[in-house]
Amino acid sequence: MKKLINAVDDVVREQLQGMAAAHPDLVRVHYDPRYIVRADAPVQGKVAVISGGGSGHEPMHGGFVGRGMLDGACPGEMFTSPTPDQVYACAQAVDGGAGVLMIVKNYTGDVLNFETALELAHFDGIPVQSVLIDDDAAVKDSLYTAGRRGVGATVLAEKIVGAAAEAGYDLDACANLCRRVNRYARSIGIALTSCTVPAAGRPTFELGDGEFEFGIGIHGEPGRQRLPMRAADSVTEMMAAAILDDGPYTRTVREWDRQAGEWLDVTLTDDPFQPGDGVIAFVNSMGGTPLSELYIVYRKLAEILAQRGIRIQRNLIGPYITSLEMQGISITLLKTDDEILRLWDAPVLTPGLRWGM
Amino acid sequence: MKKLINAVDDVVREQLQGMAAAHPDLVRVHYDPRYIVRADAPVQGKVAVISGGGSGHEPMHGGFVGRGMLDGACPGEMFTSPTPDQVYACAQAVDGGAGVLMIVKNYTGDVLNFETALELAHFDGIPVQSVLIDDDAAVKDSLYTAGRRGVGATVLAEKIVGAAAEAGYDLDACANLCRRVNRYARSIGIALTSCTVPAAGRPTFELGDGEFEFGIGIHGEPGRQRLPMRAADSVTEMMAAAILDDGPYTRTVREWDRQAGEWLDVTLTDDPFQPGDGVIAFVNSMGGTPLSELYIVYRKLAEILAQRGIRIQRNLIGPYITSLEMQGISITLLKTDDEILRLWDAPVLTPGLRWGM
Amino acid sequence: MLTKAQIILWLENVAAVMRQNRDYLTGLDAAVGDADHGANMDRGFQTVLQKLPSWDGSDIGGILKLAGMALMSSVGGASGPLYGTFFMRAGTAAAGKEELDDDDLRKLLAAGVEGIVQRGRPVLGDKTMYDSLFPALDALSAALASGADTQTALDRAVSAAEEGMLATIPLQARKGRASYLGERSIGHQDPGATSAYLILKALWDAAA
Amino acid sequence: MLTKAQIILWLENVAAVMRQNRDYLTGLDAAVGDADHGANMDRGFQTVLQKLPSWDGSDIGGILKLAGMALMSSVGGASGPLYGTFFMRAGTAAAGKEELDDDDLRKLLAAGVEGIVQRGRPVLGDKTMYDSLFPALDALSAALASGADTQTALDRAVSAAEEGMLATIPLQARKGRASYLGERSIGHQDPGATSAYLILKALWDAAA
Ligand SMILES: Nc1ncnc2c1ncn2[C@@H]1O[C@H](COP(=O)(O)OP(=O)(O)O)[C@@H](O)[C@H]1O
Ligand SMILES: Nc1ncnc2c1ncn2[C@@H]1O[C@H](COP(=O)(O)OP(=O)(O)O)[C@@H](O)[C@H]1O
Ligand SMILES: [Mg+2]
Ligand SMILES: [Mg+2]
Ligand SMILES: [Mg+2]
Ligand SMILES: [Mg+2]
Repeated sequence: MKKLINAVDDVVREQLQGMAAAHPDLVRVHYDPRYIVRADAPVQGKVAVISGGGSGHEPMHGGFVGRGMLDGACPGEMFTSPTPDQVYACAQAVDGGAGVLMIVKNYTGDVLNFETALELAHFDGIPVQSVLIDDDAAVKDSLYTAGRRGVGATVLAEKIVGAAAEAGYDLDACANLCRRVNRYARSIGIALTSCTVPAAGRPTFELGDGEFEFGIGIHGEPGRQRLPMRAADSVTEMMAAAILDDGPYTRTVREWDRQAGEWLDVTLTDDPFQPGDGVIAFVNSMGGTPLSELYIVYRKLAEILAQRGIRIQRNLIGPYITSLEMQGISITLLKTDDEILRLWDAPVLTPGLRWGM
Repeated sequence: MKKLINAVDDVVREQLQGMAAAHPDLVRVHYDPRYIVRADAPVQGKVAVISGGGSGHEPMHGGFVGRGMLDGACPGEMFTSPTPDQVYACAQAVDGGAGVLMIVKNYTGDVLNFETALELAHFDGIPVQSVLIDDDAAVKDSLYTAGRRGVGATVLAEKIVGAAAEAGYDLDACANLCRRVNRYARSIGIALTSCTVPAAGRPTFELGDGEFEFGIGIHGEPGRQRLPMRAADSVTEMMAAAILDDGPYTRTVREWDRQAGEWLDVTLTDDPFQPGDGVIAFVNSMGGTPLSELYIVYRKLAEILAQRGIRIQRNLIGPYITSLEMQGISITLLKTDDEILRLWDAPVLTPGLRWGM
Repeated sequence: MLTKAQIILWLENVAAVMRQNRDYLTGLDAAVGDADHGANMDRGFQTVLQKLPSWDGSDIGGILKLAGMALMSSVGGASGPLYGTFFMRAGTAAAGKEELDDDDLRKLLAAGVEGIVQRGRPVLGDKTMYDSLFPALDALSAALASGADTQTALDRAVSAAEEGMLATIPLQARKGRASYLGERSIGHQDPGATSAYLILKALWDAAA
Repeated sequence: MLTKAQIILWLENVAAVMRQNRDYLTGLDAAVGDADHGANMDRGFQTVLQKLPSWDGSDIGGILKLAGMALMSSVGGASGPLYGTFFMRAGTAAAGKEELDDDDLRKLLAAGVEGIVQRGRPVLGDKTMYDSLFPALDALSAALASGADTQTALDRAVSAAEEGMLATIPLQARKGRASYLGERSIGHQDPGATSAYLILKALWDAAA
């Protein structure tokens, strides 16, 4: 393993110290328990949006803390979801009286830890909601799996819902918008190489020179299938098909009933993409894939979407939700509407995403 | 070699097509010869700033075309400087009457091709100037080498001089400012892995698991020294020392005499950094190093600079001048003054760098 | 019969065992997950180990509850809340006890396993820690019902856990991260089922 | 004496040789540079090869000049302007010629090499293409002066170029990209000195 790190156990803390040193105008870092909040948190009267998850996906989530996006982020250990006390303390630190929305990626670890934190915050009198992001079309069913993983849509949801909170939406409106963004989004990821978790010291899996992994998540784990390597255009076609040919997706998730103070099982169905849809197209590097290759893929993706009668209205291209130094990419498509587009275009000022200010 | 590409010969063209598809509001791409210009080029009455060099350094340079930065960029083949006809055609396309400034990285290939292009443009009646960027402190002397390479300072110079041109500076003022930025900047780079040039098909060099290259350029070439791998803090100390303990640097460069229409040999000396200096600190990924490691390095760099009495006034952290998928980083320090800071903070809107709009 | 000292020894044993098996568990997790289960468990039980001396004044219930809270706030991942809940619920079931008779022990383990079921909703055969824990609890209850002593009952439980753990190998995962691999999860032993077996084995050691 | 057909054959030969040696030259450049010299030369001379038929109406000077311009606008890197200048200057020196006598040949090569010196300012021993070209030109001039025929003179030139090329191995580079390696450039043959040797050898072949 060759990395620019010091002791393996210090990796997460030291990168937070670097962030704190680099962006004191944007964020404040709390170390025990670990969380990152906007420099001006809590913002009185504004819904606070927080998220979190394992480290190793930088700039997500800490890099998205700032004006117009997240109020707080809770970084766990490398690829390990944060603990309830982190999330609970973060919620307390950002609540400005209008409540806290937790954006949670659908992994068993994230779900369980955030659920516990939400209960703690709720019984503390903080109005809380949580929304699960589960956009990974690589996972076919939810009956025989833990359900679709939360991947690229998380970045888009944090931007859009963050803008809504900044614009004064109340807690339920933010939660409903976030659910809609999740319902409108699907993703697929591939890997050309594994990554090395510092504590493990060697690559999580080995891939031959002539192979790639199709349908990976964001934790350096192997994907659904190992396939012979092919040209970029062909990989892009497979990925686009996995998203566009994906049928309705139905699953049961636990949603928090704020009035009753309990979890309810809710069954949701997402509809497939349709010709005529407008989308935000997000081509993401898993860390080690250079920008030039993302553009090669984007070029083909734009061609395919045009053929399918789907209009790209906005795009985001770069390393935003990564798996350390893994070579690979993910594609996320998010169906838009006027409200989503307006909130996407709204100013954002964070270490990892910035426009309009 | 495993890359998300199609035919090796199509890599550069296809990435340009992707850029054109992704950012039609910001840039226009011309394919034969290859260059990228601002969507609204030529901007009448404004000095046009152009640059260029081999491909493989994305987002540099094409990603820095847009408002407040470059008017044009000329991408060569992978790691190969562009040809004179590209640069000449680009200069013609962006000239809005106030002349064209060429920002040239000091590599024999870039220098020779840009020199020829400049002559062509000059004898065509376009007011032209060129400034060499040579900030790489890894190169010790200029007598026994081709002189210091142009590396990280290029990004900073393009931003700052681009802002000056946008603010109405004339050609000579832009050129003088660019020379000052270059004089104020020093860089150093290291690599943990090589990269693979698509046409070559295998890594340019092999590095053992326990080694790293110190003093690399940006073309995937081996560095000045191969050293046993060490902790991030120690690597950062070595890099900071290479910049801060570097003495005055003297070299002779060819500068264009616009009146006489000929090249003059000019001898320049850069002064070392001093306690009390304010700087822009730029921690750059060579492509494959994740953001988290950049923050670990930034953390230590901030500590070292504080000890040395040097104030970080701004920073830039991320992959901005890369070598394909190489794992490694570079550090650039640029001494500031009020004018440089003001121009740094000015709005910029390009595919690769954006703030204030 | 188990004393408070033995319960403390149990937790100390688990910490030692997780340290020893850190790379082993992480290796199992690399095959079907994200290569952190060993690091997670080690971090959690080192935290428990560090805090243990300060819980000296507490009874068995209190100690187990504090251990659960320590795991909850240091492990993270899926296993953190699950094992955290296990020990917290076990602690609640043993509230006020300075020593445990056989029925206390059974209730304590049953409450812990029930907590995992409520949080994670595992079903037998999902290829999770539950595949070790459920047969272990079942074997222990059966042994005690048939008049076996503590040590024998625990012995049966550990054997059942080991069998359950090995039985996860041919299974296709339906819960947790491994479920994303689909058929590719077949042929690998579940990391959580392995750590659960190690935890029970550490209890057997402490009881000896 | 060289005919226009032989000059055309020369350029065709170079194109074939660069294609054959593409990986070899790139390999040399990987060791001390940026692994593109083979790709650069191949791209350049394939462009020349493609355009050659359309230059049929030109004299030798015109053909060489057009070849230089084609290299200039297709090779890039350091070698592009240098070889581009070489052929453009050679063309200027041969302006109007439909065939070349020995002195024309010497002048043409001298003008080409002089162009490289003006652009790149190489000095003998800098470890560049000049280390092949200078001794080759010197040997050719000496041979012709001592009354040798074209083929013999070219033979001497090619031998001198080869020696010059091999002599770059122990040198520390002082020009171009290899100079950044400092002492680490020692022990490697210069890619440009190698392509220069190949170009001269292709001329010898065409003249045979
Ligand atoms: N829903 C669940 N119910 C019970 N156990 C589960 C569940 N999901 C995962 N597990 C257990 O957790 C283990 C993984 O733990 P760990 O690697 O620490 O967390 P993560 O999967 O978040 O990285 C699995 O091997 C499995 O035994
Ligand atoms: N200043 C110079 N004068 C003469 N030849 C040079 C000079 N600089 C470089 N060269 C030659 O150019 C060769 C490298 O060419 P190439 O690899 O195509 O370009 P680049 O170095 O830009 O990648 C070197 O091997 C050397 O022979
Ligand atoms: Mg994990
Ligand atoms: Mg080159
Ligand atoms: Mg795991
Ligand atoms: Mg080269």
